[in-house]
Amino acid sequence: MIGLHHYLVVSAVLFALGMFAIITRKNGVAILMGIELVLNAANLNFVAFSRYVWGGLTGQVFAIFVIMLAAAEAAVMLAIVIAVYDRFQSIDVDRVDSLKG
Amino acid sequence: MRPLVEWLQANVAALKGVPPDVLYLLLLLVGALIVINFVAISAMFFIWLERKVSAHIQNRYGPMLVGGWHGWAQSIADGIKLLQKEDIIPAGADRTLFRMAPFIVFVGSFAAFAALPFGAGLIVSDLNIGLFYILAVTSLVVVGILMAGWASNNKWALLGAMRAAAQIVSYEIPVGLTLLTVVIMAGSLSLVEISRLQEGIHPLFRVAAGGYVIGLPNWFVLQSPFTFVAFFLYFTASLAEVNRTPFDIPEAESELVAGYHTEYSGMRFSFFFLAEYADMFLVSAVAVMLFLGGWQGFAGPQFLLGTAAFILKAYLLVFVQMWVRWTLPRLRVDQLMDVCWKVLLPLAFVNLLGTGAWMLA
Amino acid sequence: MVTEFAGVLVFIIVGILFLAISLLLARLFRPHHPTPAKLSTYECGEQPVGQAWIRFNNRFYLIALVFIIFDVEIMFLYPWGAAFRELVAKNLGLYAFIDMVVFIGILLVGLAYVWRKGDLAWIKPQQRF
Amino acid sequence: MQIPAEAIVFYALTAITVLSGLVVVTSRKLVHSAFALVFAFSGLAGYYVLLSADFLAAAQVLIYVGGILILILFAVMLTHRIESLDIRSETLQLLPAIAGCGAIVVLMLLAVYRTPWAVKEPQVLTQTAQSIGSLFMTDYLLPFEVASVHLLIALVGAVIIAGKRGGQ
Repeated sequence: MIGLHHYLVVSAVLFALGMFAIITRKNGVAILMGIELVLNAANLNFVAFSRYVWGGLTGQVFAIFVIMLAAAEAAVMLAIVIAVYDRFQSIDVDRVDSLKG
Repeated sequence: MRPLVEWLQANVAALKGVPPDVLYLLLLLVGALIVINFVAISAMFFIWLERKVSAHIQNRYGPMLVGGWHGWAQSIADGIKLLQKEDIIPAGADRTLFRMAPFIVFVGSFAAFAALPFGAGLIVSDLNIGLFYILAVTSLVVVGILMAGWASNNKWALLGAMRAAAQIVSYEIPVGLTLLTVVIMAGSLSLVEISRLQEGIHPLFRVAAGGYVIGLPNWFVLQSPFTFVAFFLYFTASLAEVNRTPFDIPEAESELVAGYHTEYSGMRFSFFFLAEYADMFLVSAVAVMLFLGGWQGFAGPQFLLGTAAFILKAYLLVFVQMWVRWTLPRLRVDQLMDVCWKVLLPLAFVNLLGTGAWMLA
Repeated sequence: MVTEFAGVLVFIIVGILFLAISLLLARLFRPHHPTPAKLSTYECGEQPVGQAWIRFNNRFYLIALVFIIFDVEIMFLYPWGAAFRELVAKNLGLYAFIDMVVFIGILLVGLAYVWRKGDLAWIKPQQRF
Repeated sequence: MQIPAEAIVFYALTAITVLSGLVVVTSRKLVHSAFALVFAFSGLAGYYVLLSADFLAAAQVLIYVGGILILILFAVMLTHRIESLDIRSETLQLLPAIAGCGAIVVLMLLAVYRTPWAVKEPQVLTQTAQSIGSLFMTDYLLPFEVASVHLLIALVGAVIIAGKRGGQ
């Protein structure tokens, strides 16, 4: 029988994968993909807890708001990536350091 | 499908011992096979019809030879021909993505048929959120198109894919908003429920004479002025969703060769084609379900006549799509985006608010 | 009602199998004689020039950007639309309607802004006459 | 005979999601990462279906696959440099990253298995879309309206940031 634990384990693995991408990747878009994985892991937790612990729809409503935030965040972050690319001809986040004193 | 399982187990002696889950899975499988055959045969019929319609509009005959009567077997012959064609994957292509793209495009449009009722009770997955599901799952097609364009390593394929993606996603917004007007009226996202709400004869446009009531049907397109407008907005936007002229910029053959599937050949190409015609049927079917009464239409046993009514209406809308395609010229790409964002979208919003006000009044 | 999604799963599997089987079937019938010319990228019969992975105009991104904002809006509007009839029956209709007008109104400000800024306009072909 | 359908589907989804997640994280080609996200996001939609969140599952496909992913793909194609087909994806902090993420997983698994969750019998939810819509209009009205302000700000901000180049 599939229970709460199964979903929490999957969510933990996804979270770790996302973190791994955020730490190791140098590319702005790849980092965003890592962030999306982390957000998805969080969403899975919301929905799993909503089903097995809280009951009701609260977790799902929260997940919807998270999806909204993820979409807005992706839009802004990718806009920054594109603007940075136009300016520096690169989307390597480590090379964008001209504000450094 | 669950009620059918119970009915079968209660009434057919041979099936009494079969576990209900197994029977359910078998029924789903049978349903899926029937639908996939229906989709494939419809697509072949539409391809033949498209050639005949275009020919007659342009004052020529079109296919006449294969099969005898008006070349009815032309599509079958074409299918056999495509089966024998060499499958070419260009040397510079990204082979994994190149192979995967037709699967995503086809599955994206075929999976939507699972939630489509073909008649009273004739539905594979009666989802509560049927309409929203169809909107969601068809958006997979865009991913497949971008995948095909990218993997081909061809300028026109990629440019065609980008244009197709930009166009399809843009027109998804007016489509979603116009369909929402019916959702507001019906208070449900289930296609079965929406179709059921359109039963009978219109409460206003009716004449009662000698025990008989004659009048217009109680379809959503006639239930309020806003849904009436929404139907035409939806039809226009859906033409763009399936890349039909006047919105066929992604496949403008004079500019972009063949669009995102330029490099595809043989069977792989035929799946893109199949998915395109399946999509044409799908958008027409959604229009029929939401605006034109679904399977309502003929009096009598709904099981057979309802299905016939539904398929007839959907085919008629597909014919209108062809008619429009071969009558109108193609829009320019800037006009295309203008029509979506500056005409259809504001109108759809006004329409939506109007429907809300109508419901309050 | 979740079991109804079993049909969706079956459809996905059947769709994949249908494609896989017809591709396998076609493999039995079709020839396979690759030549370098045949495998080269199609470019109207000319030698392909440069790479296909060219860069695109930002317009594509701007359209996608506006799209995703309104896509999220549609995600919010559908549950509202489905619940509206019920809310009207509960005498909450006017309240829900005003909420929605505010919601849509705020987003329409965004649309108006993008419109005014000219970012909705695609590259216009040059006027030659 | 009862088919353990839920378990089969769950493990199949887990295989799809985790494997494609691995591809997303490790693939050297950015485009492959992006396309692998299709399967990761769809796998999550599958989980939502199993958790009887049908509306959310469709929303996940609509927004993530049909929206955010398209945006990511457009961004990849817009920032793709011709000379560097494999966009740099060196993994400079590989060992610390593996150690750190491994530690996180271990920690979370410990938390998951040590905590006595107050698990209840799952409720049967019907008409989730309508219920969510009602919740938006009652309990979550403020977040709902703030969401639209948020979206407006994101739209305006992103357009200002990305729209500089114009259409040469």
